Amino acid sequence: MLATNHPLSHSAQSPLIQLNNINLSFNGNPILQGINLNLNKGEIVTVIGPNGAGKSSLVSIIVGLQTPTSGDIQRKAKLRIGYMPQKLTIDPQLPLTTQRFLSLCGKSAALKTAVQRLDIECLLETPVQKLSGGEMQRVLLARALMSKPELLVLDEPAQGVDVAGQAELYHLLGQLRDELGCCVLMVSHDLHIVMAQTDQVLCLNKHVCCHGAPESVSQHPEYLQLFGKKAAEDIAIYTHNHDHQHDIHGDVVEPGQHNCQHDHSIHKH
Amino acid sequence: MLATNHPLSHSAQSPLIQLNNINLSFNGNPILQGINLNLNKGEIVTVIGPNGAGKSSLVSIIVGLQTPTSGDIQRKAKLRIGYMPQKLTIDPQLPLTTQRFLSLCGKSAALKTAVQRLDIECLLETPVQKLSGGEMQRVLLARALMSKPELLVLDEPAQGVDVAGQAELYHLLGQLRDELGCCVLMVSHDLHIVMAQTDQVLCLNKHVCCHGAPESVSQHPEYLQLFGKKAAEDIAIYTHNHDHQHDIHGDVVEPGQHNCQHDHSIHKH
Amino acid sequence: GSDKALNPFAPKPTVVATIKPLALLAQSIAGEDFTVVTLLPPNANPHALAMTIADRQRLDDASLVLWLGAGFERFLAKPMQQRRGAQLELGSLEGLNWPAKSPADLHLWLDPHNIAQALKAITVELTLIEPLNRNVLDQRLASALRELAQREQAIQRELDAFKNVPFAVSHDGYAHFVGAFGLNQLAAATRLPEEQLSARRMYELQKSLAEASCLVVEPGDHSGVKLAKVLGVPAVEVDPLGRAPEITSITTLLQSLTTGFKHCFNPRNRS
Amino acid sequence: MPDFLINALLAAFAIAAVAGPLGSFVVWQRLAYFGDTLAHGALLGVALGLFASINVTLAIVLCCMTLAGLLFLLQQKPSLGDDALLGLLSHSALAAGLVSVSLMGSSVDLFAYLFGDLLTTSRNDAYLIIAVCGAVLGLITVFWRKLLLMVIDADIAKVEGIPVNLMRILLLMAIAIVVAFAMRVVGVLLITAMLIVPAAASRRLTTSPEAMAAGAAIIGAGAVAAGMWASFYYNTPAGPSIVLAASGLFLLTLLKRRQ
Amino acid sequence: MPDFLINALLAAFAIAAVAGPLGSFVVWQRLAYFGDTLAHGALLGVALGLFASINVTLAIVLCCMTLAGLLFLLQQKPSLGDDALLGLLSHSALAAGLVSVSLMGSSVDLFAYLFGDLLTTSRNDAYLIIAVCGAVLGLITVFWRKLLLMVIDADIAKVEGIPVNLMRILLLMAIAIVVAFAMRVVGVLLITAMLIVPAAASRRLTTSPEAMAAGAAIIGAGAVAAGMWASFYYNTPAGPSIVLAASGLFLLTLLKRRQ
Ligand SMILES: Nc1ncnc2c1ncn2[C@@H]1O[C@H](COP(=O)(O)OP(=O)(O)OP(=O)(O)O)[C@@H](O)[C@H]1O
Ligand SMILES: Nc1ncnc2c1ncn2[C@@H]1O[C@H](COP(=O)(O)OP(=O)(O)OP(=O)(O)O)[C@@H](O)[C@H]1O
Ligand SMILES: [Mg+2]
Ligand SMILES: [Mg+2]
Ligand SMILES: [Zn+2]
Repeated sequence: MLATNHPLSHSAQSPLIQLNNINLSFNGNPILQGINLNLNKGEIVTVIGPNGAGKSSLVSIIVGLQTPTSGDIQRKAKLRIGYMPQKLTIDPQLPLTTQRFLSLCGKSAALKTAVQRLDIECLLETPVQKLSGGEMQRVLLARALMSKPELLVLDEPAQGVDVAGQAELYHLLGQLRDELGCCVLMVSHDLHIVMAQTDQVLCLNKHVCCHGAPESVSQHPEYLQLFGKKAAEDIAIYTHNHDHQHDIHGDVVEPGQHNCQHDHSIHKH
Repeated sequence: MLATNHPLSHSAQSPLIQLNNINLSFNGNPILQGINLNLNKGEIVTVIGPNGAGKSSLVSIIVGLQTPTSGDIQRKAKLRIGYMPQKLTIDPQLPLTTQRFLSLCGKSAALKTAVQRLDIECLLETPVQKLSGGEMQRVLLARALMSKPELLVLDEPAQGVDVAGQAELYHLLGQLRDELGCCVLMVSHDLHIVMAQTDQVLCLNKHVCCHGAPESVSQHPEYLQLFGKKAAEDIAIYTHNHDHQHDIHGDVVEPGQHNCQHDHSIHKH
Repeated sequence: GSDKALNPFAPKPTVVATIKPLALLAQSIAGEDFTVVTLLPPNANPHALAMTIADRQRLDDASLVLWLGAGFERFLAKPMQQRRGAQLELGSLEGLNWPAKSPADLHLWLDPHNIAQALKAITVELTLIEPLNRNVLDQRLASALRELAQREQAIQRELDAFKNVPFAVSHDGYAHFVGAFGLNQLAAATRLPEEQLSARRMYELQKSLAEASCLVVEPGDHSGVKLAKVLGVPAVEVDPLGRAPEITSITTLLQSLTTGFKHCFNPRNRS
Repeated sequence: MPDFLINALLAAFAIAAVAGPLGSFVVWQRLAYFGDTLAHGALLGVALGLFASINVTLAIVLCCMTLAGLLFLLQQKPSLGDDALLGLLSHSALAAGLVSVSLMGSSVDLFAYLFGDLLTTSRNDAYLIIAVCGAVLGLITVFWRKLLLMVIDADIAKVEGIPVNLMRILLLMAIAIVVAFAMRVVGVLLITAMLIVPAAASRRLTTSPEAMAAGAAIIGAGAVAAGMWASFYYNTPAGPSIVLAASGLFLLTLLKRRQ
Repeated sequence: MPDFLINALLAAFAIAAVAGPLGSFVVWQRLAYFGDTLAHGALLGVALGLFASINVTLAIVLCCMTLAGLLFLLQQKPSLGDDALLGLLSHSALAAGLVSVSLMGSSVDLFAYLFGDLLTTSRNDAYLIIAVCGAVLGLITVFWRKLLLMVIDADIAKVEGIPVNLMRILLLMAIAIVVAFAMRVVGVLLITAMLIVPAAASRRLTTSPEAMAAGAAIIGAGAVAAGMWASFYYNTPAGPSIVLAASGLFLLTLLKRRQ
């Protein structure tokens, strides 16, 4: 194992997926730099980070949609992945009810369970293209579940889901991990929930800022730089008290260059 | 004025937009029922409600994209509306940098201000289609600002925006209201911020459950039914303690029919 | 003016004929005194030709353009409208024979009478271009007409025996020949190669062609061959354009048509 | 019934049957232009076939499959829409065909190849069409689920282990083969129209992909019957009459208000 | 230079100039099929024009504008993609044209009307083309910003007070008119290809809509020059040579790796 000094690689069994020194760049712009990551059974791993940090790109690499510019990926043989992309647009010319959409990827028994779990019985007859933003997220999650994945990858699953739904969604992810013993990898901006429901947090900003259990991450200096001290303490955003230290966070872009990752310096106080 | 008994119609000046008894249905399914709403200068009005409640539909009606099935809308003459839709897909065949995209709708001075405000200088050369989810939201907001709108309408503006960005976004909306004296109407699922930053809250679930100042709304029985008692108290979602009262909230769909609005009964406890 | 400058190696005036039969007509009068050029490649479709710049230049350089009419060489309709130099549109000559059944058919070089008219008109035009050669041209005309008359009689004799043998054609390009020699054409499947058949027409064709000896098709007319197969009559290729290289005069072209039709009429001649 | 009518109906019904499902994919994947592109490619195929003196049908099939391959390759560069790519290929193929005909002083009227005629279908032609259509229909049925998942979202399908690229090329090749074979027998207009029009009509009536495909096949068959009847009754050309009948059926579906 | 060459170049450059911006919109709005549809519609126009004995050019223009209007109306029902709608219209128009010719027993070969030839352009034709192209170019320039906002997102544009439907119909009509007039003069192939191919090539080189439109016009003009030269040098037909030259330029842009 190359990444032996990696806090996420603590598990004894061989990991589902192992990323070694992954780099990705578009047209010479580095998007991801030197990422090492192991995903193990039964873990919930959350990727957090500012907009444009490369979270979706990392997810694409993990599920195999994007080829990294350099680096090495090892997947368990015949790994079953359930994937829920950040956004999905289905051609309106395809007549497709939610029921049929779901039934395409599994048996009717699995469908029934998933539908009940996510409480979407009443959407079954709706054309998928007509679902509202949050409804679509639920359906996509149901779909990802049906295939009984070993690795469930979700890119901002709670986006557009209503307050109550969010809580249940995260609750559900925890249940699933316990039942299926699968690994859940998700991207989220919702620090509250992340900290409460996650086993491992990966704080990303092109490179891996810090990773580990939520408690340890929330004490990490780079985390504090990215999200502000106060946020780390009470994770209450609206009382967020700005700490101007974070304007240059230890980013590994070309040194000397202004780092342009929206270090939330909008409100100049 | 028809809606005199309406708590939002308190302002002395004539409202920017006045909705009277708006109904909307698709193929006979009621989506919105009997909505009355006045929007006044200098107000921040937030629409909350579960997925599929018709929030986006209401916004479409207000900006004039959707014609209601019945009801009456009165707009101030020559009302300048800034609009930021829930999602936007731009044809990848259109070569368009963010700079050019913004410059299409205003003078370069306005552009400069908006760009600085939202801290998106470094995105100016990126093709708009390549922006990450949260970056796009910032750019769209900048765009909506540039036209110096009298009414700024945002459908889930914080969707996909990172933690720090969210706080600043709401902060910025408050500033704008003060500076431009415009009315801000937004849809949001983020009860924390909504309660902290909003003048008026409209809780929607096909019909208007309740409306008024955040404090009053958060005591309203229908609100409690929709979002749970605990949420109203500390607005902390992950500690949400389920109250099964909400399974039938006073919805005006055909009586006797099971109400299918995902009353977050996913985790059957 | 500039035409000569672009084409300094052509001391002789040129006659541009659109298709080979017209070139043969022109050649029999022009002899060595003119350069006769055929515009269309041997087998191009006159209905949908895309000209090259050289083609276009040849048109402009020509002392005389010989063509049939806008209904045949459609690509020439506009250039001929604008043309200031001499042109001879054979389709608009006076005193032509037109077949009763398809009065607009422009394959008019298949009728000896029309050939004679055309030869006379060509002689007039060429004389206008080279007045000094009047005598030579007149002599060539006279001998051409003589040869034509002889050939016409010979063909008449050859075809007499088959006057009543019924046959059909795939597309209506032989009407002038059929009319001139009194042949028994039952039907033409279509007026134009691109035209598609209706089920009714097909049904009628099948009934009326029951006793037809063959279906005459042009070389390369695959739809005609297929049609013959479906109708259950043999297809016989007859080439009204005289594409074969051994056809070097209008009389040999008429003779080859005769041979072709005899193949149709006489089952022993068919393989 | 006269033989020619039986042959024509056999061929037309076979085409309607396969054009239903195949055309549904054409509509979903926005490949409506593909038929025309293939027709133009056929022109080039004829020219090259004559040049290389190989069987013309073979040359057409090869050329159409090459076009399908080219489209697949160009689709990998996502900066252009499918319709623009197809337009590009279509016009380039047509221009190349015209130029090579002109350079070779070719001896065939290429346009004749494009205007096959349904009514001159021979029994052997009909059998050929039935065989090709049957084979393609079988292929589509076997891979239906995978094709559908690809249509819904290529990314998700890929993650779930579906060979998306293989499915895509399969679909393009299936269309290319059906069009190439059917074109010479029944004409370009009929085959390309049968791909689009019944599927478009069926879209408005159905709520599942399978129903849309089957509905398109049925509407296509209905159009064949109605068009043939009209061709007999009103003495109109058979192929265009069938196409008009299909368009008429589409217009009827516009009356349906819902959805 | 001979007169016919001057006329041809005048017409071709005018078409390249307007086809650049117009073609960019065609690519952005996924209307690549529209040119072919209009060509087929022209066939119907000729048939109806002969039937009603009105001027054929007028009949073609009217028919093309009707098709543009129909497309606009059908676009309002969003359940079908633009390409399928265009395919539907295209095939229906062609079939209707063929049937009406057959019913009228008309004596003209309609296809002839579709095969204009660049080299037969008269001076008056060239002036007509220049006038039409100039007018359309002017219109596009005047409404450029509004058209662009419509392309980016029709909803936002509508909210910001841009008459989206008007812009959409303006665009469709502009294309219809340019194609209808240019078609009879320079041929269908040339005008429809010039709309798509240079715009597609320009897309790969530029980073702003204006640059793409201007680049497309320049690439089109380059293709005209190169194609004419090739037509002279290799003795190939002029129209197809220009189209092939444009395709060649597109292939060159594929070499550019970035973006
Ligand atoms: N195909 C591409 N070409 C060029 N740049 C790209 C491409 N895809 C992504 N990027 C850039 O890479 C960066 C990371 O994008 P990514 O979508 O991974 O961010 P993210 O962390 O998911 O952000 P968000 O929280 O907003 O979803 C962004 O700056 C984006 O502009
Ligand atoms: N064009 C349409 N045809 C049929 N039903 C529709 C249409 N548009 C919306 N709906 C339905 O109307 C309901 C309300 O949709 P809307 O998008 O307004 O919800 P929302 O409150 O914005 O939800 P979310 O929070 O998920 O964005 C949904 O159930 C949706 O399925
Ligand atoms: Mg992302
Ligand atoms: Mg919404
Ligand atoms: Zn509950």
